[in-house]
Amino acid sequence: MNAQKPLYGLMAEFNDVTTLVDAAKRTHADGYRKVDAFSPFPIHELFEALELDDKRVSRAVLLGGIAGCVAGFGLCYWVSVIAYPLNIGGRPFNSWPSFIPVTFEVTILLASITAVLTLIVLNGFPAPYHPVFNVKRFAEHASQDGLFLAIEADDPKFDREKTRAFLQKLGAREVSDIEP
Amino acid sequence: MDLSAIRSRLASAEGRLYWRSLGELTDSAQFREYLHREFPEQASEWNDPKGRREFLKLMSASLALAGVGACTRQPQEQIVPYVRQPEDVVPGRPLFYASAVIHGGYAQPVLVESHLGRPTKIEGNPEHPASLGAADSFTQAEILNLYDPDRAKIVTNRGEVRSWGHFLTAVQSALTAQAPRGGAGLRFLTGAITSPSLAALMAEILRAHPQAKWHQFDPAGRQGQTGDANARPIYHFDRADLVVTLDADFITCGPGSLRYQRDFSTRRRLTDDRKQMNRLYAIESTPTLTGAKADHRLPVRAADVEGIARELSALLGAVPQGEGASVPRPGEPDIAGWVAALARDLQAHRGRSVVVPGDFQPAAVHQIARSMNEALGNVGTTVTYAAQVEAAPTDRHASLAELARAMDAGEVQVLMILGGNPVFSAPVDLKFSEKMAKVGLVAYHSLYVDETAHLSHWNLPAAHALESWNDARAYDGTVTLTQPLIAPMYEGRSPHEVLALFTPQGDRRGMQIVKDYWTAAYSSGAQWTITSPDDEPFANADAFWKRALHDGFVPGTAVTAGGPATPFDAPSSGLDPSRPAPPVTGDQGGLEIIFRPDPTIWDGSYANNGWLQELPKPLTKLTWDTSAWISPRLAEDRGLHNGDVVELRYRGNAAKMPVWIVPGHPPQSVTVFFGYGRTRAGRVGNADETARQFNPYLLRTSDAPWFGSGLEMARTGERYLLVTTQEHHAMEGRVPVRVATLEEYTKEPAVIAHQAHAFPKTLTLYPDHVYDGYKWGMAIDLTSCTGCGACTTACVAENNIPVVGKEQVSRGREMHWIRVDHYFAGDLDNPESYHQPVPCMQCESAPCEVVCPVAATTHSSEGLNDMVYNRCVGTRYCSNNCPYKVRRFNFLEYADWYTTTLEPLRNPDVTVRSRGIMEKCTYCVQRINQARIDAKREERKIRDGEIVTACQATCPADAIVFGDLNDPNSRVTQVKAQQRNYGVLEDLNTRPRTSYLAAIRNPNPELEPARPAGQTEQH
Amino acid sequence: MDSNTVTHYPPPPPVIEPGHTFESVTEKISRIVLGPSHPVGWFITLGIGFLLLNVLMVSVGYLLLKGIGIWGNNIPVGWAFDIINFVWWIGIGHAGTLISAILLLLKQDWRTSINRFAEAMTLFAVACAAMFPLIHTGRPWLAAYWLFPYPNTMGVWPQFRSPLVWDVFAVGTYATVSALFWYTGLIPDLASLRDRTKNTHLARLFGAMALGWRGSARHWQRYEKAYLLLAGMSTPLVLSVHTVVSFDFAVGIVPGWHATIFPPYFVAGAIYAGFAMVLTLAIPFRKMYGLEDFITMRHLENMAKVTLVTGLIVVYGYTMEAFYGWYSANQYEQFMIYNRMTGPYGWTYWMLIFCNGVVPQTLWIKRFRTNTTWLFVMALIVSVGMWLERFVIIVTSLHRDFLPSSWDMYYPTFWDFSTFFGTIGLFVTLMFLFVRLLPMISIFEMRTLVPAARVKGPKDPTADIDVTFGGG
Amino acid sequence: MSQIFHRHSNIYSRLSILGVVLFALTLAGVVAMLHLSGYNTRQNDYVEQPIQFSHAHHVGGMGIDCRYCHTTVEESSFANIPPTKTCMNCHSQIWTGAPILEPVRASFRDNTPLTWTRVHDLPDFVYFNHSIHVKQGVGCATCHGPVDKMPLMYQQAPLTMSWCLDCHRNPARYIRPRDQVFNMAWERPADDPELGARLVRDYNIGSVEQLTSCSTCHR
Repeated sequence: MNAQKPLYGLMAEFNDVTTLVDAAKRTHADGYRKVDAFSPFPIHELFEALELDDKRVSRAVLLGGIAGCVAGFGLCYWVSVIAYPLNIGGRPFNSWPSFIPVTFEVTILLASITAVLTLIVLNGFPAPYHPVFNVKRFAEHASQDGLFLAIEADDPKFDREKTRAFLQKLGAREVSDIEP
Repeated sequence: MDLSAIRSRLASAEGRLYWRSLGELTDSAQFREYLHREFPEQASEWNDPKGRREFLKLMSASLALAGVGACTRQPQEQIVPYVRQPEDVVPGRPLFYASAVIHGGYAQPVLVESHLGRPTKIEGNPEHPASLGAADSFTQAEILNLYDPDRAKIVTNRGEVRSWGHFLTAVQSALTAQAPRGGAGLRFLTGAITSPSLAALMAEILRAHPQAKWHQFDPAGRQGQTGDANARPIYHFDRADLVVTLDADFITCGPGSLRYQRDFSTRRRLTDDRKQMNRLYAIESTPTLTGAKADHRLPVRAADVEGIARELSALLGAVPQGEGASVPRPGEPDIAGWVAALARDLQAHRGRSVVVPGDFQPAAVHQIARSMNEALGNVGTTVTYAAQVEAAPTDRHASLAELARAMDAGEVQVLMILGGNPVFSAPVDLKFSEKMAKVGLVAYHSLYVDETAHLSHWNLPAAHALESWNDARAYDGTVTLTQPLIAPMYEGRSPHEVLALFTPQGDRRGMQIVKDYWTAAYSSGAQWTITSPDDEPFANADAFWKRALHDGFVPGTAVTAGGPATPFDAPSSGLDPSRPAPPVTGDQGGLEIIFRPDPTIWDGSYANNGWLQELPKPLTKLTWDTSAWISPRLAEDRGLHNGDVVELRYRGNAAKMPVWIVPGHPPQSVTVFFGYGRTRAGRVGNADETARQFNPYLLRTSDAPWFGSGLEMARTGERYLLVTTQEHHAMEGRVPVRVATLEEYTKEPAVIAHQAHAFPKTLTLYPDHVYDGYKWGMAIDLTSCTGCGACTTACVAENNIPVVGKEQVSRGREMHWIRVDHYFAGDLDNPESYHQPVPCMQCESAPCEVVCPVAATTHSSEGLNDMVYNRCVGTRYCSNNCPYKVRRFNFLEYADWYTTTLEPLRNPDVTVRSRGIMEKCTYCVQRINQARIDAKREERKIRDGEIVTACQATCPADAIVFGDLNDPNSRVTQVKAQQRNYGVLEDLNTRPRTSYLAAIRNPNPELEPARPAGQTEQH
Repeated sequence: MDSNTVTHYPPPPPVIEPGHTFESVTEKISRIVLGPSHPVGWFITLGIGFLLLNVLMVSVGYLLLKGIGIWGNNIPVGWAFDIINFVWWIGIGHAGTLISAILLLLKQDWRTSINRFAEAMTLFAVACAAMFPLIHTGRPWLAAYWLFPYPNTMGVWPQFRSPLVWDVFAVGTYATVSALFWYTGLIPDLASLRDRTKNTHLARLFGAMALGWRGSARHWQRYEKAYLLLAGMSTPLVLSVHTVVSFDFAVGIVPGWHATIFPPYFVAGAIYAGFAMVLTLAIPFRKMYGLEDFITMRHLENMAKVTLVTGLIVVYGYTMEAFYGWYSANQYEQFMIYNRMTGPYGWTYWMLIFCNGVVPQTLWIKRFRTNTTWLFVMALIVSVGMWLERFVIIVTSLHRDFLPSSWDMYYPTFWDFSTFFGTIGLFVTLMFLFVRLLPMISIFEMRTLVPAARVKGPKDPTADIDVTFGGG
Repeated sequence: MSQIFHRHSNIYSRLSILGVVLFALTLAGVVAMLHLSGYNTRQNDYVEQPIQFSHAHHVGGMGIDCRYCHTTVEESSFANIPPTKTCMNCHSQIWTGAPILEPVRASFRDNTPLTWTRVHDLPDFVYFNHSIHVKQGVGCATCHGPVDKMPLMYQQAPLTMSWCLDCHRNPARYIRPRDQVFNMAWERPADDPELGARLVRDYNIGSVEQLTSCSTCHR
């Protein structure tokens, strides 16, 4: 590589959804892996095109739910039977039917919190700074109406010139460098 | 309200329809008024500047409190030991002293609980024949009077602060001035005096000043009996199978009522082996608790009682001596039949019956009654005519009239008034206060700076009964000693000490006077024959004195046991004692007015007593106000509703009263209760501008103090809010009170059980909780309960229950842990009444506990439904879920933390609850715990009867039984074994530990043919 | 069943007026937040709301100072306005999550333009509601933490058999989850605002809140998963919350409380009240900010239909209560119903029947369904009706329960009313601040409704499904 | 505009979140510690008394029995603070001139009680009863600590509810033979592990359910 200023990757902007999806497909097919598409709203075709299917969120939520269920009932049981058993209106210490509501609520609570936390963690948030924002048009349009496709520099297949040409070929209205 | 509608509803109701107030039978009137009552009510608090300032001042504080209230560190407390500790004092354990409080001149024997020298509670003296452990509300509430911040504290003369020394000099100069005239200008005015030593002092004075006169007045005292020596009846209801009252309320009125009530209920009590009861006929005017208990009640005008009595006596062939003008008797034929049946029943019970004339009926009725008792051979068995217990008994209204005349004629220079507040309570026709102005020196000795004090020159603070020595006699003549529980908190002195100032010996201490009198009496044995209760006689006078003090009374002084009349050897008490009662003036037409002392504040002397003010009055459950009772019929005719203010005009005098419609009230009579309308009672008792007019004394005349005709009643169109603790008087088929006649019950005991559903235990999901060890429970006998309300007062005193005031009661926030519900049944004009004390039921499957989010109410190992005040956050969920609504909530800061004089009153064994906390009956858990600890320390089990709850201890009818349900031999277990035992709302499966014994009536089959079974069914 | 009323409606008019582009949508919504000027109506209403908020603070302060006694509560009526308001607010708080969650799962794309402020409404309603379980206690400064299980030196814990403890958990969970749900939905829009505002500080603020969202496909994929899961969990949650609230009564033994029908009938009531409140808010906002082409007549009509249906369920509930009363052959139940209808508080019962039973029936007629003024009025009437329903259930049942001796009346005081209206002030204030500070309609979800959001190609038939999912 | 955050802001933002969490946890911890601390429970802090009476001297040194002064401990809930008379029993004979005892003599002379500050002070809603604890074999030292080694009296136990419950839930671990109750030096015999259980049986001590019932201590 000749001494140029380092590069995070290349950013191509597209005019409409269809082209973007199509471009994404082809990029992926072409063997690029460190690819990411950007849109102001979710586009399912993109997920398929880039073969994105992260199952970790759902798994985490399941675990969270189970933990909550155990914690919830455990709390009720421990308090009413072990910690300080009291004769409440002649009911048995372990009046399990009365413990169901709390168990249920705690289950939902932990599950939901896990959902949001995993989302944030996996997305690497909070990340107010990101190289892509260095692309002026991206910063101004990605969250409004801009449709972008980015290929990162550390993709093994990445080559400044070839990749730029490749993106242009895909019908990008403009390809720009992403400063790190 | 539309009473005809009620009648039709009652008529249409099959079986016995229970109802409680007319306001409920046709709610409309009440409710329209209520619904139109404008919001916002509490805004007043906001407008009142004080409230607002307080608000701004405390706002920040309270917010801070809200933040850190719970984490603040406990402040350091001081601890102050004795310098020299009396050896019998054990800090942490109360001492009990036998003593007495005086009511209407008579002694009510008591035991006073004292914690480190401060009396905290009054209970009856179990040893004493006049109490047997019971105490009425007045007696118990005396403890609150003791600590009343409004008590008279200092000697004053014309408003200037003076000392007793000053008064003594004043007295002496007055006496020397009187000496030449033999004390002609010297007058004493007292209530009834039964205290021998006090009578002796009075006699001593009258001997020294032969011309001096002693007048007696007591607005509520019974019509003075003619002076003949052995005219005073003492009844023995425990020997009477048939009781007939002639307008007599022996259950709640009169010095003997406690013992009478106990005897009556004993004879009435049903057990599995004893299946018979006494029968009570009540011929009465104003509905009373006695009438409410009656198996047959005949409501008549007070004036007609004499006529009926004569008729009855005629049927019995009894000829009363002194046959007076025959009083016309009511024409209604059914009465004749009723009386005839009664006569037959009486004949059938010769020697086992008793006829009881009312205290407020004229002497003639008493003579007739006596003749009947003689004719029936009751004298000696069910009634004894014994010596007078009051010194120099006289007709008190006449006596006061004489004094008034003398004052008016300027014959009085020195007037010494010992209590009684005549300015407020004297009959209006005497114009007492005006005439008092003509007296040169008026000295007034009283517990309060009241209306009379205001018009007297010298105000002498009285020492409270618990601060002084005394020796009044009980209804049966037993001399009952009063010993001070605490040194006088103010400058108060006892009547003895005041009268002593007028004697030649001059200033003496109360103890000296009383003790000297009795040690002398013991040694001389002249007037009194004092015998030791045990076999071996007393070692000496001192031993006698010690023992008498310990027991609280002087043995062998009961007139029934041959004790003498109270000696009074003086030339004259000022009045010819044999002067007959003035005749009741003949029928003036119009309505009849009946005067009665108020059921809870008596003649007005208890007006400043919050406990008694808030104690619901019998039958109406009204609190904090008086009312004129009228019959539903009269209300119908005049279109009156509860709370309508009427103007009463009677013999040229007028007063206003709010009316209350009372079923069973004689149609053509109006009953007014005097005692309210105080202007200088104190912070609690002072009536506001409106309520001041509601004062029957303004109508009462000395010649007919108890009833008279010629009353005119006109509605003013005004309304007055009367607050009752019970809006609703119908059972709506829920049978909280189960009833059967003796006949029905003996024939088929299951009749009680069949009156409501029972809950099949198989229906419950959970296994029963096992209670080994103690298992506390209570049974309340509705056949015995008379609804007197003493239990409520006892509970208030024992458990530091606050007084909340009229406004809060009107919002339904009264705090009584045990309330006495009352139900009417049957005929609107002459209904049956039932009383039901309702404490916490201590349910085994308590609905309240399950819903408490913080476990502030839980079940103890002995099955108590514990209420943990310090844990309670006050969600009120438990109360919502309590089907008996026995829980009470501190909606505001009800506990008085600021009146310092009230602090010593509190029971140290019970937490004082603060704002925002739920509270309720605990079965007196403090007593249970003490007993358990004592038993453990002595390594034994708690004995049956060792734990006595406050309500049980004081119940004159002995209707409440408490004990261990796991002990097959305990009294409570055996009582609950009866087939008339039932639990209220059992069908909810709350499994109440408190159960009731059904009310069994014993009607005369001739007058009340047995209803077909099933008619008593309530659903 | 809401889905039925909607999908049986061929052919659906557009849920967004034609002619919108990504930019126009974004612009139109974000201008409300970023725009300099603001309608006068907003200032006036906020002012009133703020005034009432102060009334609330005074009322609560006075309450802490004096105690529950300043209210009309008594024995037997231990609960009154306090718990009525609690249940009323909680009920209102149900529409938001319902719209966001249940309608999402039911693929009702019309929810898109109303779910954001419906969720906000939920949060604020729950905030109002959550106050009452605390301040209705006699000693709030203790209740504030004794109701939570935390290790303490007393060794004492909450009593888990008590529905009030269930309430704490249910309402707590509901508040938390709703907040998460709401915030998650906000993230992409915050990003939009971040990149849109000219003000650097604002940009940084929004940026911080957006956590650095950049619309990456990877993120979108996880985002949708998480959002869908949240929706999936909120659905049973939202149903459970009012069920638990209904347990407060159903678990009690008071006649009129102790009924198995309560959970479903409370939930229906909650949705009913919630939609009414959404209408009450949507109609003025729509007018105020000219959002007619986002919140179209179809939205209002659909909401009207949901209101109608849930209304019918509620009426069924009333009928059943009466039927049980009669059928139970239980004297307490029978009297309870009799007393509700003819007792001193009978008028509240009949007013409630009128408000909740009669008035909504007008919605059978399209002319009423499509008349915004009527919808607005009707919604208000329904809110009143729902409040009365709780009054009837709580006060009328309590004031005459088992023993006639303890029967008594309840009269509210000034402070009862001031506290109630105070909470309305709190609600209005928060709501109006919200519409000013955050996008009241989900921008990115609106974008998915723009025709240009559809991918041309063979996959067209399923396009609208994508769109619906795009909605999530 | 383009990039509005510095490239380091990522790390800062993450740290700040971590910081908030840590802060919350620490705060909670501090509050808890404060609540348990002697400051709040008044554990181990000496209080100013009118006379610096030394239990170490009287009990440890002279070997005076607890009950000589605390006379009612066996019969009442309250273990009686001795009246001045009790002090003077001896101090009218010994240390008659000691200036430190002047307050005592003054109190006795002018019949004005001494005012002590409570060291062991339970809240008013707790109804502790000395007599039953003493009877059932709870040693003085069990709650009051080695009084015979305390020159100045201080509260050795936290006196929190859970502290009470420790014993009420498992009395066997704490009680001793009745004759050892007033013995400050008594130690649980190592060779007799069954002692506690046996005493619970012999002294017929209430069931745990009874000992932990609310009304046992609260009314």
